[in-house]
Amino acid sequence: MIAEGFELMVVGMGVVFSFLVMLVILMRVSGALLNKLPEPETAPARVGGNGQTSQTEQPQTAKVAVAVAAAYRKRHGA
Amino acid sequence: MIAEGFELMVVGMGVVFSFLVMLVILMRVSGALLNKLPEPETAPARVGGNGQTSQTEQPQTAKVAVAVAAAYRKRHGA
Amino acid sequence: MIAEGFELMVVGMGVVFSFLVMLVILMRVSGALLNKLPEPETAPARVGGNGQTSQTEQPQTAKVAVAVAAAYRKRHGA
Amino acid sequence: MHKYRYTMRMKWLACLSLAALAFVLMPMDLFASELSAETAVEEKSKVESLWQSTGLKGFIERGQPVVDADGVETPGQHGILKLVMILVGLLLIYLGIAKKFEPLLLIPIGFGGILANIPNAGIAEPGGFLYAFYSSGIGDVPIFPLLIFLGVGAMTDFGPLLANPKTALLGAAAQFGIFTTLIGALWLTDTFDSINFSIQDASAIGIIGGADGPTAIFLAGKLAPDLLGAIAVAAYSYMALVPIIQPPIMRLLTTKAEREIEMKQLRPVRQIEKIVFPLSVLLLCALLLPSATPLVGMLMLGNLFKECGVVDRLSKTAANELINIVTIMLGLAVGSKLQADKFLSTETLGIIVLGLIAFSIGTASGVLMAKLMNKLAKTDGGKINPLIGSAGVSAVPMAARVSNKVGLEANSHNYLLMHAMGPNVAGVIGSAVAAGVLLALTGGG
Amino acid sequence: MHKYRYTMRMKWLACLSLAALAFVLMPMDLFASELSAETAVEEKSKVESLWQSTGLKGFIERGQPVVDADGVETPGQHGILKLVMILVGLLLIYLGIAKKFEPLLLIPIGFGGILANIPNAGIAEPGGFLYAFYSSGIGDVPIFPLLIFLGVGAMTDFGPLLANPKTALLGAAAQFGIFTTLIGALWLTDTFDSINFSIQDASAIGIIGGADGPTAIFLAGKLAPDLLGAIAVAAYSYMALVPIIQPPIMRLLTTKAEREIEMKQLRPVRQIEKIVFPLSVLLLCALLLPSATPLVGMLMLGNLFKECGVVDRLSKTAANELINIVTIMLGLAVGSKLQADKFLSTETLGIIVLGLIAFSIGTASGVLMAKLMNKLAKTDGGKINPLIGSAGVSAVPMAARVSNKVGLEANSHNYLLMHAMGPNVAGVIGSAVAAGVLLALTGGG
Amino acid sequence: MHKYRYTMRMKWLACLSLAALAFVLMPMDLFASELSAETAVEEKSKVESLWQSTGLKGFIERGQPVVDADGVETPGQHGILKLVMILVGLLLIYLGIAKKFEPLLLIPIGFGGILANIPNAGIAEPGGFLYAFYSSGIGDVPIFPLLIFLGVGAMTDFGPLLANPKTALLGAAAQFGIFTTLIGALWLTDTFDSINFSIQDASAIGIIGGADGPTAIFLAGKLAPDLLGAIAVAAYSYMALVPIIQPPIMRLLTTKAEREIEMKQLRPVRQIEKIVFPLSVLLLCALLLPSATPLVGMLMLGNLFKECGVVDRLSKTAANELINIVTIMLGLAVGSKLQADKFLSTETLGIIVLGLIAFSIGTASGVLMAKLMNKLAKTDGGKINPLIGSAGVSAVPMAARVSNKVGLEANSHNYLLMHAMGPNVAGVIGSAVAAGVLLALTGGG
Ligand code: NA
Ligand code: NA
Ligand code: NA
Repeated sequence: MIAEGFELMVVGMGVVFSFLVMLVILMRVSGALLNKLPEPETAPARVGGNGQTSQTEQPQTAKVAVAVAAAYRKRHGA
Repeated sequence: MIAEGFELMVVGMGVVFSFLVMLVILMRVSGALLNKLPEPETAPARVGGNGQTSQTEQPQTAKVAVAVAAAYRKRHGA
Repeated sequence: MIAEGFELMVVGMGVVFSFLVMLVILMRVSGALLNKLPEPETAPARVGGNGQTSQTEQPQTAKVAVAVAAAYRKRHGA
Repeated sequence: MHKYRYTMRMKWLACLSLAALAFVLMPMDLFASELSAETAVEEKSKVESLWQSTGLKGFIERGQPVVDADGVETPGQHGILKLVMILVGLLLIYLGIAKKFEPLLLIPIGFGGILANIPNAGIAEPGGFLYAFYSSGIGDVPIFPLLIFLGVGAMTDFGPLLANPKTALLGAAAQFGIFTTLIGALWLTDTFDSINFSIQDASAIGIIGGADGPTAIFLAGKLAPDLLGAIAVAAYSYMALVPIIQPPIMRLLTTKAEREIEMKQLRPVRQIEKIVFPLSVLLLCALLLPSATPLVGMLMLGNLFKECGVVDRLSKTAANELINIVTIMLGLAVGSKLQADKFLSTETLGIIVLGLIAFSIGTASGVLMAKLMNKLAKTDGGKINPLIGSAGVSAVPMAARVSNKVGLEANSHNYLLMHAMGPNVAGVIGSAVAAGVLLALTGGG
Repeated sequence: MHKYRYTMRMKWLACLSLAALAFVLMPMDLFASELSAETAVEEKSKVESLWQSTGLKGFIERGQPVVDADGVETPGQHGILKLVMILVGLLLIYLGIAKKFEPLLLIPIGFGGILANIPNAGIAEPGGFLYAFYSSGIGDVPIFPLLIFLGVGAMTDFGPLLANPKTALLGAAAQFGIFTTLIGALWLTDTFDSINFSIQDASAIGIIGGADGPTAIFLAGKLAPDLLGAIAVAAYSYMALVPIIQPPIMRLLTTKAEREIEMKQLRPVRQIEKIVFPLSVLLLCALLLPSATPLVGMLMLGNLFKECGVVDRLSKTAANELINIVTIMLGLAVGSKLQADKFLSTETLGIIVLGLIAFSIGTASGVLMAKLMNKLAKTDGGKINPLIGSAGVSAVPMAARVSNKVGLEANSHNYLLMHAMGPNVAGVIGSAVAAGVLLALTGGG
Repeated sequence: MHKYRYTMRMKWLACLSLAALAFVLMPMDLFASELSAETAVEEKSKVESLWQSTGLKGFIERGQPVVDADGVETPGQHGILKLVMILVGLLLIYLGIAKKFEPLLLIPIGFGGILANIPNAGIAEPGGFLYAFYSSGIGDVPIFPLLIFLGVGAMTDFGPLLANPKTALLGAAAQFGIFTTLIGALWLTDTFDSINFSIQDASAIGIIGGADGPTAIFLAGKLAPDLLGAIAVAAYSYMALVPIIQPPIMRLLTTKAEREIEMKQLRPVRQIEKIVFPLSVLLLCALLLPSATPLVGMLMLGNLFKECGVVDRLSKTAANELINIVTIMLGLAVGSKLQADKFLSTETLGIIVLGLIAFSIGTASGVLMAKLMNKLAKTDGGKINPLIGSAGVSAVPMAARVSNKVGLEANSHNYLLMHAMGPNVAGVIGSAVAAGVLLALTGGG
């Protein structure tokens, strides 16, 4: 059974190394390609992390706020 | 089978309309009745939404605070 | 069946009382023993409750902060 | 003028409504004939089959007759009873919202009760989602009450009990209500032909006197699932009624002098005591009463999370999001047991009466035990105010607040709240232990 | 220079990669012979069996041929189709991230679709975890869509509908898209040999026109589980496309004068009305259409939590943590139905075309209903802007925002958002009712 | 004086305790005779049956003898072993609280271990709630470890790895500990009669060397459920002991000059790279090793949630409430596998020894790989500090902190933390891949 263990070791470490070597290549290639893209303008200050509000929501929240403000103006004016 | 589809459409739209028409009536009737109730005094500023603390808790929290305050006074006085 | 009910009452209340009497003894004994221990220095202000950050995290967070600070210094210096 | 316009609109809407109904009823003639001609077998038209499935029809007709093994046919239950149960559900929701009776539980239970009694929906039958909630969270394994207990443990401070351990005895005495009620349930069975409680049923009913919702649901789910709805509703209702039930009993059994007794300030309790406590309770329970260890264990695990200071993220989640999620599902699952055929029986009346007796006797026992302890006490300094005895029934923290309130009436400088928290939390342990005894002695058969 | 170093490194890595592969392939000779000598039976070597299990092999070969009851052998599906479905999954994720198309749903659905199509992994087969998510949350009992509805209810304000009840009729009219699409699906079945929709399938496809994700998943899970993936993807995609689909239809069917109609300020709505509303809707649904009560009931329970003001901790948990957790699991479970053999068929094309028609007809019906109501209105003051009719399809709150936006184009002081929220939330109830009708009439058989 | 009063009270309490016990024992005579007279069959009295069910009795007696298929009777396990396991549980809780050893896991595991070993409670047997947690979350489908991985993904920043991709090779090398330990386990089986590990057991033991809790639980749940308790305890314990195990090995294998190597500042990584990364890893895994896709997939889904920026509410829930809830349940479920009959065996000793070896070899391999890479590097600028090699074992973020700490000892201006995070997160992927290989090669049979 120890023979089988050695076989598992050889195949296993081979796969682990193959996988991570290919991952290294993938990271290098995609990094090189992606860094050729122009800098996005919409999210300049984004550093990563979860701290900010969803970007989807903001413009529409703004619109809602404008609509609500208008509604209030109208009611208090009338 | 298309005949059955038409039948489903007629019955289905009928039920959907009946349901929502009855809902309109229900809203009007209950709105008329409920707006005859006197304004509640306990929650005058309530606008809707989830932002406030549970009203159940407040008076009792106050009592607890009084009790804790008294306990502290006692200990530090003694 | 009412006889069985009385038996249940006698045994049940007996067990409940035994349990809580033993618990009283346990609390007194362990309280006496534990209060002989020296006061811990690391958590002097601990009163109970959930409000504070995990103590595990703090020193290591500090280390991380130092490392990050150093990294920034290095980048902006270079 | 406004009134006129309003009436016009109502008329318009009524017309529209009639038109819509006509729109529905129309195809009955158009298609029913056509289809029957086409298929030559008696096929119900869409409208006919839709009418068969409405709740309206379910409310005004009897259900299918039930034929038992001997071929005896019992007529089906009348649909109007389901409507009665829906009104009961609305009442529970009303009590929760308007009267603030345990709203976190009574609103989901009441809503679940409504859903469970909607005819032809089968929400509480196998395949329905309330049935799935019940069977996976209470029926098969009582995971919901145990997770609630985990959260309760993470919210409970056993400090007042640790500072004054002997008040635990009050939490023991107050469980007397459980066992007297058990006997009461058996007596009702012997006395009335229409009431038939087994020893398991009686045990589950008695636990209402423990004044602890999750414990009652845990035990009823194991011993008397058919009565679970009534037992849970009674337990939470009387817990909400503690400020009304307890004060008269407390005043009756104590003198003004006793109510005025001031108790000495509780000593501070160290963190290490609070950490050792949950583990001690668990081990004691493991030694004496393994059948109570699921309940006591989860309560103590939650408390250990809270007190140990190194797993605050688990403690906060157990006391907030997890308990909230489980409360919603538990309430709905309990509501699924408010089905008319189970709930509307003489037995439910018996449960409601017995539950009130259980709470009253528990309250009285706690107060009397406090008086007995005062009798036996050597010195005056160690005397306890018997008003904190009533807090031994559990119903945390309502019962402790009642002790405080009645105490303030007698002596406006006498804050008993913290002193009453000791027996109050001991009562939770006490009723879990009582549940364990009942399970060990009647659950095996 | 930098470039040179980079090339050097790439070469070095390539060498390493080859070495690693050699390291893997080496034992094929070393051990395979040894083992076969040892065991004398044909045992596959480790490397051989690993190769058999790779996705690469799965993508380039046909699956096992299927033999049916008559002994007729159908060749297995080609693995490349799984790769196509993985690309579809990536497309959904791309649309979610880059185009913000319902990202909360399309990202988990797309990711689940990728996982479900990985060869030899069996993640969406019995025993796999996506299968477990699907069967426990959608397939056996539709708990996930119901819990989503609970959260939606806890986030929805029915105030605009209560302030202007008649806009509910717009939410009814917009469901017309559901039923025309149903007929369309049946017509496709009659017309094309490669498309075979049963009446249940057609109903589930029609519900895409309801523009409500949980309702579509609920109904498809019950009536047409095999089509659930395509239906859910179509529903969420078109909901995201509402700002593109609706405006041309709205402009086509209305005159500039109609688009400029200003609506009068909504009256304030009292809390008691908001509390009574969810209970009224539930009772109405129980009376008329029990099959819709699971959906309508959970929506209304969430709303009752929100409005009653005494269970804020349940309301917040339902609208945040619980809905988030369930969204992740629901998305993955729906993704598990994007398996190549189910999804890549002419029927999916049909579903996508029909879904677009459903949205368009729903939009048009809503607008036309508004125009009809204006025709029937006695006074000018009660006139409604027909642009809010399109919001009746549901797709909350996107459709209401579209009404607002198109309205602002015509009259830059005309904020229709709050007025459009009335038909919008009525549309949610309307499509749940439509789902109930379809379930009642086609689900039993 | 105080002491005197204290002693008096203790006596009073002891009296009360005796009285209470008498109260319990009394009915043994009273009722036992009465009942046996009544029923004429040998019925155990309540007290007798309660005594039979106590934990005390369970701890001092042997369990039921086991009779196997051949009629050979093995004597039951002595109850005292359960008590030993309860002490083990307490030890784990002590290590969690006092020594801060992975308290989030070790406290629930230890508590679950106590619950699982309470005699006559059956909490970890079919019907018990720990059994339900285990079977529904780990045993049938490994949902708990996968959801933990989702949360881990939502908390992990792969930026340092993307900034310096070649450090991924360190995360590959450190998995060498897994496979040497596997061989070690097989060697123990060949050498000692009392140790019998199948090839599946050996694989599950080896994965301890992956230094990743969810991966170890995932694999052990599939390949060796009986050893799961010991494997999980070993994995989390050694992960907590990383600051003690690793530094001596790191110092032994490196020169002071090597430890002083300063690494150049990591380049900033753009968001688009961070979004593409999880999808790339998933696709690579789908191509090469489908059996690893559940683990790798959920890790990458969590990471995609975190990085894509449009589903923050899912990302936060996955990284907070969801992972907390699952951690509690996972810990208890793992604890249910600490039953005395499974845990107290020579095999557990073997697992503990092998786990330590696994960690040590993994650490050494990582450091040596870093040295090898330095040998092969063309320029000095690209040299890496071999201390970050040890971080390749995973144990995020403890191992990276250890690298940083040992580095600071050699060069007090050399902050390696961010550099070590690269191999550290690569190690998580590496051990998931290793688990996939082991599952693919030994799981099928
Ligand atoms: Na109690
Ligand atoms: Na709709
Ligand atoms: Na690892």
